Amino acid sequence: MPELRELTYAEALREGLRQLMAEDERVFLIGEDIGVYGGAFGVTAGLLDQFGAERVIDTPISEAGIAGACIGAALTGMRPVGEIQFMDFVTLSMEQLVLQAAKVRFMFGGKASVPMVLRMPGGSGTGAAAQHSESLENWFVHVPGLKVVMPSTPYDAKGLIRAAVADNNPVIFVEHKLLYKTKGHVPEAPYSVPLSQTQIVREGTHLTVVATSIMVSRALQAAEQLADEGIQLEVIDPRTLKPLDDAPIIESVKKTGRALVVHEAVEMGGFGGEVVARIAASEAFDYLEAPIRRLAGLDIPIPYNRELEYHTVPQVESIVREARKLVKGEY
Amino acid sequence: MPELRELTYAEALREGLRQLMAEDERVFLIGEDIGVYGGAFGVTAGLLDQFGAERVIDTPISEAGIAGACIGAALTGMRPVGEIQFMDFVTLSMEQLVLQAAKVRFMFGGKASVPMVLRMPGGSGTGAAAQHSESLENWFVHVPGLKVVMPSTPYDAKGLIRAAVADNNPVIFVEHKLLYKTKGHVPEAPYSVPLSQTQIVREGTHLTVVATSIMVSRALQAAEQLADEGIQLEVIDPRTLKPLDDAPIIESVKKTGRALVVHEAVEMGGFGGEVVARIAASEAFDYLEAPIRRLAGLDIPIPYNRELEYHTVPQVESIVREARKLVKGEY
Amino acid sequence: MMQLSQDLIQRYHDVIESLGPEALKEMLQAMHLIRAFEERAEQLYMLGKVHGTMHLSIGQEATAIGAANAMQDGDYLLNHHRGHGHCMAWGSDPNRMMAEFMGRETGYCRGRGGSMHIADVDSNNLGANGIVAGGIPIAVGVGLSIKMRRTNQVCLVIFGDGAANEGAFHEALNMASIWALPIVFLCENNQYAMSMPVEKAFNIENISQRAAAYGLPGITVDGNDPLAVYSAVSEAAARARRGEGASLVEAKTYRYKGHSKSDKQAYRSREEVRDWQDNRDPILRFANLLVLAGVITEAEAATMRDQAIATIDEAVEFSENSPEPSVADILDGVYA
Amino acid sequence: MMQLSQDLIQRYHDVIESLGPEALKEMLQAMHLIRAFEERAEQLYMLGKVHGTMHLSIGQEATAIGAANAMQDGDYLLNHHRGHGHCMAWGSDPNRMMAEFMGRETGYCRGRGGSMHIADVDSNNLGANGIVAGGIPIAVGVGLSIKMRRTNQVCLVIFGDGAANEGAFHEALNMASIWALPIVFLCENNQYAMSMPVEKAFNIENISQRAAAYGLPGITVDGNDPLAVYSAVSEAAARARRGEGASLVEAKTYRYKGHSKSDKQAYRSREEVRDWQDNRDPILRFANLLVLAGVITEAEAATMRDQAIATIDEAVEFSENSPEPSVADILDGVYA
Ligand SMILES: Cc1ncc(C[n+]2csc(CCOP(=O)(O)OP(=O)(O)O)c2C)c(N)n1
Ligand SMILES: Cc1ncc(C[n+]2csc(CCOP(=O)(O)OP(=O)(O)O)c2C)c(N)n1
Ligand SMILES: [Mg+2]
Ligand SMILES: [Mg+2]
Repeated sequence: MPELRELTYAEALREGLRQLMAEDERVFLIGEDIGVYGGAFGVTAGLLDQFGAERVIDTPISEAGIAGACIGAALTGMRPVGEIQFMDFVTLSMEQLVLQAAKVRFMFGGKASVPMVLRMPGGSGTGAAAQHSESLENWFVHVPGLKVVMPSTPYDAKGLIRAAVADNNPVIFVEHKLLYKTKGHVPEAPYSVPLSQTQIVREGTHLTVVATSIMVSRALQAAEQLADEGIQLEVIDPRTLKPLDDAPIIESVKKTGRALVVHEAVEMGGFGGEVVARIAASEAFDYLEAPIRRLAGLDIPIPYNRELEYHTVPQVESIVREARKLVKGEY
Repeated sequence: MPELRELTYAEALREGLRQLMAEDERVFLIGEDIGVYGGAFGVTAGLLDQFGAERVIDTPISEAGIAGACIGAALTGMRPVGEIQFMDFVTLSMEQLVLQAAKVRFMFGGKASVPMVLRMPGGSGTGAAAQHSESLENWFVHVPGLKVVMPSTPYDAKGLIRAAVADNNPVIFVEHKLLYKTKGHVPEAPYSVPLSQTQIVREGTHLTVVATSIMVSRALQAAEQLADEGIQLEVIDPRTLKPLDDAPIIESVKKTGRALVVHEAVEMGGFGGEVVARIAASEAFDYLEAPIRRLAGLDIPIPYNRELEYHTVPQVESIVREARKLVKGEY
Repeated sequence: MMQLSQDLIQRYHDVIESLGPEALKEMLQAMHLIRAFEERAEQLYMLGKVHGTMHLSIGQEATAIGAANAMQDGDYLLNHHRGHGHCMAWGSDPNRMMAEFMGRETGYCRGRGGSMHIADVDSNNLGANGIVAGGIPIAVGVGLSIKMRRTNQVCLVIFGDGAANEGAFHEALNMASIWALPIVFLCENNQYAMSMPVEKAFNIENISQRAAAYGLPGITVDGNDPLAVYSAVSEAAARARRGEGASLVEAKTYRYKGHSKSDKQAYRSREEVRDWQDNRDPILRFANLLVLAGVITEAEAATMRDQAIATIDEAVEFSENSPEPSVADILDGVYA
Repeated sequence: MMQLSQDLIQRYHDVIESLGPEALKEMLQAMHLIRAFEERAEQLYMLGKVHGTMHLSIGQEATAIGAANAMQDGDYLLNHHRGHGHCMAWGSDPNRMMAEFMGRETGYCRGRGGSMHIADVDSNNLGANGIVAGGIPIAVGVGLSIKMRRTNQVCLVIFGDGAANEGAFHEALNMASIWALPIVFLCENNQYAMSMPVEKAFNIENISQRAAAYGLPGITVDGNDPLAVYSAVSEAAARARRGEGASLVEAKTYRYKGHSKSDKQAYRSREEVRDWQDNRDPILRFANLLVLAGVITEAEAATMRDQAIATIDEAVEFSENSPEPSVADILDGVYA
């Protein structure tokens, strides 16, 4: 068997962007320090050299302006890919994204479209503290007109960025700082991973674990550990949070009778509630053998101290613990 | 029996604010057009005359500035009550509210406090269309460090504004445009309705309906109608969404075996998911006789056309319909 | 009729010559049409035939007309909540505008947008905006796109005095400047942002002074004079088309009506309003000018208002005969 | 040692006189302390003893020291991500700063905040800020509160050149101006916002020119000269204390190190950095000045660095002997 080509998540994104830009002149990048600096996490490194300053645009520190620039360009025939340096800073772009990008099409009676992608890294784990570690994806899930994508692997990162850029709607593309250096198989030829296609990452029979972003690999590690105990987790990665393809989740819970939703974002008011509510309202309800549980970020800002930071969000151990409890009925 | 004194929701808020300002020099109001104009919905009418321009501060159209002004004043000994003219515009204040107000205390090791209240009217029903009808409360529910209050009656409005101003944390105080003119009993003497105290508004045995803001009165009307059919709804108003007092909800579901969560905000990613998840994870799970359902806003921006607008969010009829289905097992 | 000095006419000589009589007449006619539209809109509102709110630009017609006429086919427009005049001046069909105002399926936005969101993407009118300053950052993207597509277009973005205190104004003007984008920022200073007078919201004389903070040219003109607005916007657009970048034009004008439906106007005196109406009305002044300059006769001037009203009568009829959107289609048009 | 003309000394005569030798010596000593702190911070980072990131202000010590010394007891400070120097100049305890940097329970923020969030509320240091321009609107509230409480305080808010392009800057300066708030806005222009040079981010010569857009006074000074910064901030603070409102001071300086831990600095040349280090170093220059002015001897100057390093050694020892926060307390301090 030939060896599979591996790339990091950051490289996979870069390759995806490079291919898109080479194919389509309408695609351009805009954000803070994405040019000569290559982006705070290096995703756009080298693209300035290849495509020039007109297509890899460094901006002043003006996050509302960046969002607006994407919207205006998208409305007039371009396909912008914006970058918000840390997801936290998108708090400064909310008006443009939520009241403009998301609504323009509907408000104009379906007569305009805003084909833009806004990339942003979320998540904790780098000691960047409370203002550089947000996981705000559920805000966007709550906004009609937006799509929300959250790749968990290099393969999906490359395939989803392509699908996101091809989509004619504003897509919030949430990356994770800790994933950038993770490696995985990535084919060189361009490919799309369709939006709104939930993936069963691991099959199992005892408990359905719905996990997003960095939590997918942690859930898989937890599944490995629990397999030794004879507990088989089915791990599901929605990949696109909005619109959500919930059928595979419902089917899975019908099979396992148990569900645990795992994400890094704060539990209260988070995406986990949406998944739980979909399950609890569905025909899977009749198959439930245990309460549906969430395992997610504590209701505190992300602390600086490494040990506190670690304990603020789900880790492999805590997933193992929660999953075991659910399967064994020890709740 | 003496006749009960009635005020509108807007008057109740005004009376609450007036009493607070008269008692405590540290309390002041700041926002757009709150002075001579009296606020877009008239809540602050007359307060400029009584307290002067230094304590009823009209601002330029600068929503980030308004939030910042509240934070800085709160950090240095004042008790600001800010107004965001329509909840939609708080999209421009998110950085200050989420990355500053909510986190400052924690980031500083618990050594600062931000006793501020930010009032804002949400909701549709006035034909104001997509950019003036948002219901974004769940965004704030998702943010550690904030409290979120959402009164549904004049009585609660007056009592909760007092508790919110007395609280030493940043409180997002969500009003509803359609409630401003609704009337109810409001005692003249100052009183507090404690934060985080869920209220059972109507007792019933067949179905627990958790409703917020304008949906409380719609749920009560639905309950009246269904009572004629022999269906008894238990209607619960959390009043404070964060921190959420969920015990009465869980208890109620243990009694009724069924739950429906009703809010105006878009269903997907909304507060309903949180409530469902709390129920589905709790000991009430074992008592459930039916799937837990949500009835909430459609996943579309609020349309301008009156008829479309009406059908975008739950109404009495749709609550009746959903509740009946759940009780009768017709889902 | 008001008096107008020969002197003033002299000053306008060039621009009158360059526009020519037909265009001038059309401009006046269009100003009447805007006013007739909005007077009818107010009436319909009073009669309970529309729901929601509206922001009338009665008294500000000169800015809309002067600016739109300075732009070329293919240029882009972004405007704001007080935008009926801007849309109409851009050439929007009164029928479809009125239908939108009345929430009908035949409206520009199929009744989904209403007064604050009228857009006509086919004519590059990218829409009114319910959010103060909401369109300003979008203009940056339009400007970038024009540059990248190497067309010869210009983007006109119109906003109020109040909008100039939003952070978005700042970010956008700076970006437009450093990238030399083809944008005309037009600030329609009507003296108030809702109840906030410019004197209280700004500690400077003219909002156009802010241009210097970004290294942009800024100019303040009489916003009640369509030719002054036309000249300033033409120059700014020409500069943009030459690749020299953005400009900030401030047009000082005045709104006669309340901010929106429910404004008691306690923040200003009746005398102040009357003074503007009586002494600086843009329609009267412009009609006067055209008569004195021999472009139209007094008799012609006298019929224009009626003509406008007739057009609006038709628009109302069209709208009232138009269907409401169907609830069955409620989910339409959210996603492309 | 660099040469410094008698001429320049003459220019400083007044300010040197007014500060007096003790204060001047302390200022120089404090500059050494800031540098020693940050050099050690970098080392600790390299050794893997700290987690997260940090933003070093090495090369910018004069701005911090000049500004802090111009303020009075009871005044407020808000600063930014590159804030070690500002905090230290404000009088923060190096032990507790270092403990915070190292994430210990004895740190100013009990290890919850880290490098970007050091605050000392007891001394009215309302904190560094991880968000560019995040502290600027907060200053408006502090200013309002001072006015309402009728104290004689002033709020100093420090931010970078990059922050001046955020919308928050715009909204806040305008509010401060129209309400005549007692605020000194100090823009520490170190030539870059991460990789973005000011020449590309601004189309104006000096950021202080922006003050005029709000009707505020604006001045640009040499940010590598603590006395120039001291003078400008003193004047601005005095104006604020007299009730005349806010000012914008721009201090031009330069950062020697990368933006944060992982900066390859491809956006500037080594020569450029070396030029600033060799010819405009704020510590060398100030030491030189004080020697030439007879305030300290060369021998004294020579020991100051060692003294600073000794203090920092102690701070590291203090921190390393301090406990980590306990996971049992993880939920503490979110709500009051
Ligand atoms: C971000 C935002 N803040 C507040 C409002 C409410 N509002 C609508 S129009 C308006 C006044 C706008 O003033 P100006 O920009 O001068 O325009 P004008 O109404 O005078 O034409 C206000 C406060 C809004 N729509 N958007
Ligand atoms: C709102 C926001 N956008 C972006 C960043 C990322 N970031 C941190 S510091 C910085 C550069 C700041 O430049 P400047 O204001 O000049 O301060 P300096 O770092 O030069 O001291 C950037 C882009 C941030 N922290 N906050
Ligand atoms: Mg105005
Ligand atoms: Mg800088």
